Amino acid sequence: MSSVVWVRRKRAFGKFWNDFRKHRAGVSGLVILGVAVVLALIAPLFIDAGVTNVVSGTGAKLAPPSLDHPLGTDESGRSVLLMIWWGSRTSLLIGFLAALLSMVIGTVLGIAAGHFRGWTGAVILRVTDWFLVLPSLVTALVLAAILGGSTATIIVAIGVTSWPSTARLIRAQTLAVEARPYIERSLALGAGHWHIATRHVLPNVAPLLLASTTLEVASAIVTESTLAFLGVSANKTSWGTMLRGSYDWGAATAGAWWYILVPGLCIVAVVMAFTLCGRALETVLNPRLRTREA
Amino acid sequence: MSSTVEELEQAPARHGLLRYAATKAGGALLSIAMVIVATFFLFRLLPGDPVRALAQGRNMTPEQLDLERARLGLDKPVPEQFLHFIGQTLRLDLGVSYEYKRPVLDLIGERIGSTLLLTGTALVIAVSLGLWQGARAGWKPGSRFDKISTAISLVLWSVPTFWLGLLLLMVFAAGIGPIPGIFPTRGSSSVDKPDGFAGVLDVGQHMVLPCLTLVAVVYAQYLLVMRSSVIDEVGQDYITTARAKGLRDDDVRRRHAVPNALLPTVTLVFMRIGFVVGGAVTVEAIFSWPGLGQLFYEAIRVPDFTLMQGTFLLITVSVIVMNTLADVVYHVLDPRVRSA
Amino acid sequence: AEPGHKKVIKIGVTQSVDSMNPFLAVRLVTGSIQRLIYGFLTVPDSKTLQPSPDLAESWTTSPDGLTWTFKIRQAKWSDGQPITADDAAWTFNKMMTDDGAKTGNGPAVENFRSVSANGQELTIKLKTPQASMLDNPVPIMPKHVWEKVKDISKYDAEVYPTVGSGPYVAVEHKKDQFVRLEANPAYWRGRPKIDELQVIFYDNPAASIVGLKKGDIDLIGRLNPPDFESLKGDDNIVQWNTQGRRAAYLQINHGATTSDNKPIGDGHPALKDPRVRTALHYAIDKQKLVDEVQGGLAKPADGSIIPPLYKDFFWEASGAEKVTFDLAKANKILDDAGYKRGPDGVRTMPDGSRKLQFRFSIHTDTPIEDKLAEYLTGWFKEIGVTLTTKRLDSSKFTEETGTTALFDIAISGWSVNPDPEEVLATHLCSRRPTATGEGGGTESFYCDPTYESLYLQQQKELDRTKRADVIKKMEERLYVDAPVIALYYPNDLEGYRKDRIASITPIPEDKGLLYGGSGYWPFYTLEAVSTDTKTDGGSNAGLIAGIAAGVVVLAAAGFFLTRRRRGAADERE
Amino acid sequence: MLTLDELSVTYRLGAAEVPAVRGVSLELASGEALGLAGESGSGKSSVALALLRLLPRSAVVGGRVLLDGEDVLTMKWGRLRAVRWSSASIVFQGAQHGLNPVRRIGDQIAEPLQVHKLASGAAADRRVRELLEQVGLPAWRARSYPHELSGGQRQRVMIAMALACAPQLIIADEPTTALDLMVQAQVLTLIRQLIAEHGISLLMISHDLSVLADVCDRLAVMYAGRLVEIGPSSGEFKHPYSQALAAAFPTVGDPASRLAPRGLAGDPPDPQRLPGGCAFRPRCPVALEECASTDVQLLVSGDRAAACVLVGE
Amino acid sequence: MLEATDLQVEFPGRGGRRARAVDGVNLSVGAGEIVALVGESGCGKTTLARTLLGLERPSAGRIAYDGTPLNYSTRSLRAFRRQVQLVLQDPMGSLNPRHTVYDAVAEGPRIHGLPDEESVVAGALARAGLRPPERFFQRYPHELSGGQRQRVVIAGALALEPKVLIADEPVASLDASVRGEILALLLKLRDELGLSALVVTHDLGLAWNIADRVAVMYLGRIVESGRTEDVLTNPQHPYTKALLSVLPESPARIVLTGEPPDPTRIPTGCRFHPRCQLVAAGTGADACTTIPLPILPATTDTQVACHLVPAVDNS
Ligand SMILES: Nc1ncnc2c1ncn2[C@@H]1O[C@H](COP(=O)(O)OP(=O)(O)OP(=O)(O)O)[C@@H](O)[C@H]1O
Ligand SMILES: Nc1ncnc2c1ncn2[C@@H]1O[C@H](COP(=O)(O)OP(=O)(O)OP(=O)(O)O)[C@@H](O)[C@H]1O
Ligand SMILES: [Mg+2]
Ligand SMILES: [Mg+2]
Repeated sequence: MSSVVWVRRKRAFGKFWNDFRKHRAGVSGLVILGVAVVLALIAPLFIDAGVTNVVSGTGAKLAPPSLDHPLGTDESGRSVLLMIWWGSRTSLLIGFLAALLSMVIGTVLGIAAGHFRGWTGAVILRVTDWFLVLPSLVTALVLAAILGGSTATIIVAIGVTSWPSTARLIRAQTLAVEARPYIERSLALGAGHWHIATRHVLPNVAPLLLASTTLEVASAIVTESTLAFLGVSANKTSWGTMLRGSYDWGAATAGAWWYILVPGLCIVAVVMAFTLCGRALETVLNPRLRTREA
Repeated sequence: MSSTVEELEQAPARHGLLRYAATKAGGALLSIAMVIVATFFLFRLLPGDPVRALAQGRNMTPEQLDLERARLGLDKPVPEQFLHFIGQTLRLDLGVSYEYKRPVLDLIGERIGSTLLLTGTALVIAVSLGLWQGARAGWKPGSRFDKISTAISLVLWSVPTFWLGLLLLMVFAAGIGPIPGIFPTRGSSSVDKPDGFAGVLDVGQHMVLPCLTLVAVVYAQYLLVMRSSVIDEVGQDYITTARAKGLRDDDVRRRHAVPNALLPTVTLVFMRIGFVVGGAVTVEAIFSWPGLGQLFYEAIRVPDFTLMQGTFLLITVSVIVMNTLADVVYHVLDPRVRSA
Repeated sequence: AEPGHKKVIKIGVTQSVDSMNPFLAVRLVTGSIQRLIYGFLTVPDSKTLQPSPDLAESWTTSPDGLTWTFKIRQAKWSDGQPITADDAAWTFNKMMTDDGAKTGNGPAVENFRSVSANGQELTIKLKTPQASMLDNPVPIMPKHVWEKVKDISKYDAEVYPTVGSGPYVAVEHKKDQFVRLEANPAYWRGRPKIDELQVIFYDNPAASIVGLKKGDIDLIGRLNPPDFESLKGDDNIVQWNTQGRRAAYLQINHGATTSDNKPIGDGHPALKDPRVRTALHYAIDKQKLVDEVQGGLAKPADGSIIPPLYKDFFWEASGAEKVTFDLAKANKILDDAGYKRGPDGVRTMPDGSRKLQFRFSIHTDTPIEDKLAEYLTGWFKEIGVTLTTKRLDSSKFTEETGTTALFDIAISGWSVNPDPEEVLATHLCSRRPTATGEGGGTESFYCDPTYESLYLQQQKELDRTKRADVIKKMEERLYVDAPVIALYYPNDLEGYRKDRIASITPIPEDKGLLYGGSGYWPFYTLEAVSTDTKTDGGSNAGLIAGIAAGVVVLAAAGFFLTRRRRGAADERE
Repeated sequence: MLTLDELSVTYRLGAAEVPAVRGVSLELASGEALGLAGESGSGKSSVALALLRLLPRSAVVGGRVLLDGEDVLTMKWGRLRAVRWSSASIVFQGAQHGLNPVRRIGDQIAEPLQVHKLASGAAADRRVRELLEQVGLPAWRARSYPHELSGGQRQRVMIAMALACAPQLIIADEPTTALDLMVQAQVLTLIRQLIAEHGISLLMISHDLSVLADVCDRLAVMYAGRLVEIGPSSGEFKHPYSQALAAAFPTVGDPASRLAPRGLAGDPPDPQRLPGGCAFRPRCPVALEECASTDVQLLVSGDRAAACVLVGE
Repeated sequence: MLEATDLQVEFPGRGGRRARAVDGVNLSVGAGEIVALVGESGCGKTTLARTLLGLERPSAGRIAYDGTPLNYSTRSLRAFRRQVQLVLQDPMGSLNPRHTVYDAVAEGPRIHGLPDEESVVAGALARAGLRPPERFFQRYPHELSGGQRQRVVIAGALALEPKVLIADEPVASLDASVRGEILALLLKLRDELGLSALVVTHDLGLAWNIADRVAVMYLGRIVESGRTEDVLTNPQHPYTKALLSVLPESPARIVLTGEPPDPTRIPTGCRFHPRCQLVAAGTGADACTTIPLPILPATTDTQVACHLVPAVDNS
């Protein structure tokens, strides 16, 4: 029977993929994303952190793109291309981990707030709402400034300030799911809190969660770059710190457009890829949107 | 039924709004209280000795440092400092800036105007443009207008504010190639700002780029939100009814779809104000706009303990207040919840 | 000058004014502006940088060096009131008696016993002799205006025009935006040649460069190398590159102690050994640092903490003492001292207890320091020393490297005034933190009897040449003992528009500084190109163009949309 | 007055096509009430929406819809807008959704008057009051919002709205579904009374044959996008599907149905996967072999016509 | 089997008023008996059904199963729910769209830790008329027709081998042609397994189709109950009369005016009097507006709560 299950899963995935494939933008986002992630993962096979070492810069300072340095060099003669490549690891790592953190907090609190109707839910909701209205960038800025800007603290700062919208979404979904008659049926069958939360609510919010996490990664990457730009991040090379570098080293006034444009465009491309993917996932996976489209 | 019955039925509704507003206000007060408490402890976590940081490498004797510490009330035990802080905050006294040696409230007061001008203008433009375009896009999803709008907003949404600001500065203030740098490089007005209308123009000219930056990023969100909100309405039966009545397509959209779609957006519009404020920090830094964001950023860089605390408090509290207002406004606007 | 043909010069700065009250202000930019508004007792000579008369026409010292008498110049405040010794006495006494007034320049009156005035004669009695008396940084304030202020510590001094005795009067200050100064017609040296000086604040350094290139501003100082480089090739701009006031050095935790000689902090024991410090010194290629980190815009430091700008006081190593980049020698020193390399190539303490693994504390958000760290790491690796970089935000940095001594090696530096006493004092025993771990202001936790006695000697020595000799000995001591290792002296980098500024005199006149210099000379002697008019025409043209473009775009969009609408109306719903 | 000629509606769902209505022809005389029955998904609403070209863009409509001799499907948009509501108006199924939740019902009733320039200002107000009273609601209700009304009241408002422009034809798409028994009776009474008074033609759609039989003169039954039977509301059904549908609603007190619920075996057809031949064949209790191949058209037998081979015999 | 005594359920309503959705109900379902609970929308049918299952706590009164009163501890509730099961109106909604048919039916056995899950599931599906059961195991709800879904829901309930089935509008959302099949299934289960059932409906035809007894509810109270034939062919209570009269076939309609009443404001006296056609026609008695009626006992005999109906001889 398990093989049947497997075939079923495969078919379900096939159907999902068929739906997803129809979103051309989503697919192109996925492709960009896939390329970015794969490149980031295989980077250590080709280069190491050495490319971000100022001493090892081989080119001239702020040299325009050439055969040796296809995307030009930075203020220390390091190849912008290689730094972008290596820096993608930090940017993506921060994006993913911050989104993961925010998703975990958001999911747990969101489900709890939706599931427990009494004061537990009310208190969680209050706290969520409170966090929700905190201007998140400003709060992240303060947190990063206070905790010091290591990669871990940046992740925490972003994660801790961005979960409320996830929690809100999950709570709304939880409420929607719990209003469905099958919850009533499950209760009538004798189900408890844990059963309802894990068997019914979680699987039903999971797809949306996936979509919203994808969007969350996008905004985490942007936030990281903003924090880096505002100088609270003492990070290893990331796209944000590269932009900060280009700013500090006067790339703009020196006409080193490659140094400003490339990291920025990378951010835009990857963030957009995540966004497109997330939106496509949302339309494919969100039953409400799906029926609208039908 | 007679009209007395109607009054009977409406009385509790009005009562309901008041009660709702009161509940919301209570909630907001609670939130503000939480912010105040959280702020205090958050800033006590700051590494380093604020007084030493203040000295900024200038040489100070231990006596001087003690003096300074006493002046800032940092020599007292934490609970006492806490009580003092609460009392002070409740008296709307945000303390004295370490760096500027002036009451934080004064410093904020001097800069809040320019921030309001910038963010207010940006918000008005972003909201009106975003909502208008979102409504049109959502009305005919898949149309060319929709595709272009969505594409633009997705790109803008993905662009880091500061980067966009820098690019705009480099292109339109510095000038590149054939593009003349017609916009100023800094500030909210010229040093020799003329009086009268010319002065208004001067400020306007200074505002173009920072405003554009803020608008670009924020409006995309409004557009997307409004778009999906309108798409939600398009399938509704009352829209079909309106069309069946013989209304023109535009009228159906304007009179039926948009007013309904606007309701859920109200809350989101306000919710995003926090985002505008966040964006203002970077935009003000890039365009040297003399506002709160810049003050806050400076406070973080110094770091100026009280100033950071005060601006953070103010920003947060104002966002909370705005959100509460939004809730109440929503309540007034939507007849369904109004009398519920 | 006729209205509309005012000669205006605009200076760009990247720091905003913290307070217009000189008793409170601490920022550099504010100090520069005060220099233009208020008179001081003395001013560095524009050629030699030696103290020369400013508000004090002349002065005498008692033989024990404890009583100074200044003769205050017969001049007028900008509001027409006469300047008397009473103004100066009031200023100093205020600072001595009112804690609130100490914020800005408190330490300058620390050594004062009493200050009194008699007509134009000002008498200052000191607690101990002080050779640097003539470099007093306190602006003299008009008593008749300021004595009305109730609480100095809360006074923002935003009253215009200011009453001062310098070449300019502040007439307007917009917070975080600009300060507008007008020529002071009553200035005792005579009215400056331009009518108005604007100090314009940029939060974004890149924008200030753009501003200079565009002509929004006419002069900008304190540039960093890349921005300076980017001015190259602009025919209208003069790149001003001269010796600077600053020395950049490493601070080495050579066994930090408190002022009661108790060890403090967690410095690496190997650094207590002067041979290790010297070896490190040999392992630094200063020229390479200058080229790579400073873009060639600095001078490698073959001396100590006083830069060559101050010719009188600068000391340069020579002969056997002179340390030049030599990794072999560094290795040899360490080998000889018994620090053997382990299997991983890293040396250990002679007793084998610890590896030579040092932390290098730098600030967050400073690419120059990052880069420096990478180079040092590279070279130190060659001599079997591991260096790991530790980035700290500024308050934490100040605490760890100045009070708690939780560091091994840290980046450091100091901008030196014409009188070097302040920087010399940062290496005194007394500057170490107290037993309770407070206060101080040490830059090295240094406490060396030789250095101490030399310091006392130069303090009393009123003869400039003799004093300079003593000071050079102190520098030599620092060089050899190496509690700090000077790396280089960054150049002063500035830029100005020659189509706007006809002439400007640096200080010192020979290869000196403009904005970054001491005293008001550059901005007093400044001359504007005479074809000056208000630049409004240009910017208005831009505005009009912009508005026109906007209108065209809107009209086009509107036309397009209405057409579409009309078209769509009868087509399909 | 209304003639449907081979009306077809096909929804495009990406690559797939959903033939929701497959060639429906019928006529509705002036002043007549016609009931259209059929179970969910049989295409009833699609027919109703096609009459005024209100279908979503994904729908392809074929055939002709003649309203007073004019083909609605080929009309200019301007003309169509003029026809909408003034010649034919619609009462939708879900009254809670057919009204704009944020506008006062008075405004909504007056809206068609203004759009068709029939009345404005005070005149429109007067007309709104009049209409509300006609459907048995107090005039002050004009100032209420939809949510302040009960389901039955909202349905009355929808009816008042439909009457606003005094159309010759009212299409009522399941006007009583989701309403309570008693409220349903109230609304039906109102509809009956109004068409009798105003001589309006009525096309009423429902899945409940008994309700239709009660109000309408003639009944049409749809199955899988086709008309399978049309005839006077009184009398026996000929088509086995119509018969089964009728049997599904037992008469209380009829001993035959006591403790003997009756229904059809099998599932309603999926319009995307219709069997060949007679679409009803898989569920038909009396199917013949030939049903698998012949796609039976309406066969007239007396005053009724049914699409079943058995009818011809 | 299942018996409710003086049951009362309250909800916090608007403006602090409490809505008494169920306001004193005595009802029993005997072994192998099908009882229909009819009444118009909002009269409290669903609330009563939910309360009988222990999904809602009554504010007064009690529920007993086989004579033992219902205990609201988690354990005993769970045990109780093996005996009494629920079938809801909307089969699509009652099935988690992400669970296969197998998962849906196995959910109960899993919660209760029943052994031999697969055969239980197969058996339940077969009994609910989905044969062969294996063919349906891996299907998702959206791949089933409405009738099949409702059968799956019933199978899910049957998997726990309950004694009582509470069905809340079991066919209301099904196509007309399919409802007969489901009702037939309920009858068959009663006959084969001796299952008792409480069927909640507003459809009198349905009651006539399958119920042994009918209870007519109005505003939280049962106003008339008794054998189906008695109640539906010879209604006593004016409300029941009106309900039956608006059925399309009936000759003379009594259309009640006004809206379904509001459980937050229960009228004094007979709760039906504001809409009662007899009172409106002036044939009511003073008692109708002033004297509250007693709660009908849980007997199986025909009984009516009306001041104007002479008490039926209960002997
Ligand atoms: N917008 C649409 N897009 C695609 N298919 C549709 C659309 N609207 C209806 N359909 C399909 O067309 C068929 C007929 O639908 P229609 O709404 O006309 O049925 P109906 O008889 O009114 O049903 P009900 O009784 O449920 O209202 C159904 O199979 C339905 O799924
Ligand atoms: N959870 C709840 N909170 C508050 N009020 C409720 C709740 N559930 C039901 N009610 C109220 O109790 C009354 C009875 O509701 P119930 O759902 O039992 O009626 P019903 O007879 O099942 O109606 P329907 O036929 O419409 O399903 C209604 O007035 C309803 O508004
Ligand atoms: Mg329909
Ligand atoms: Mg119910």
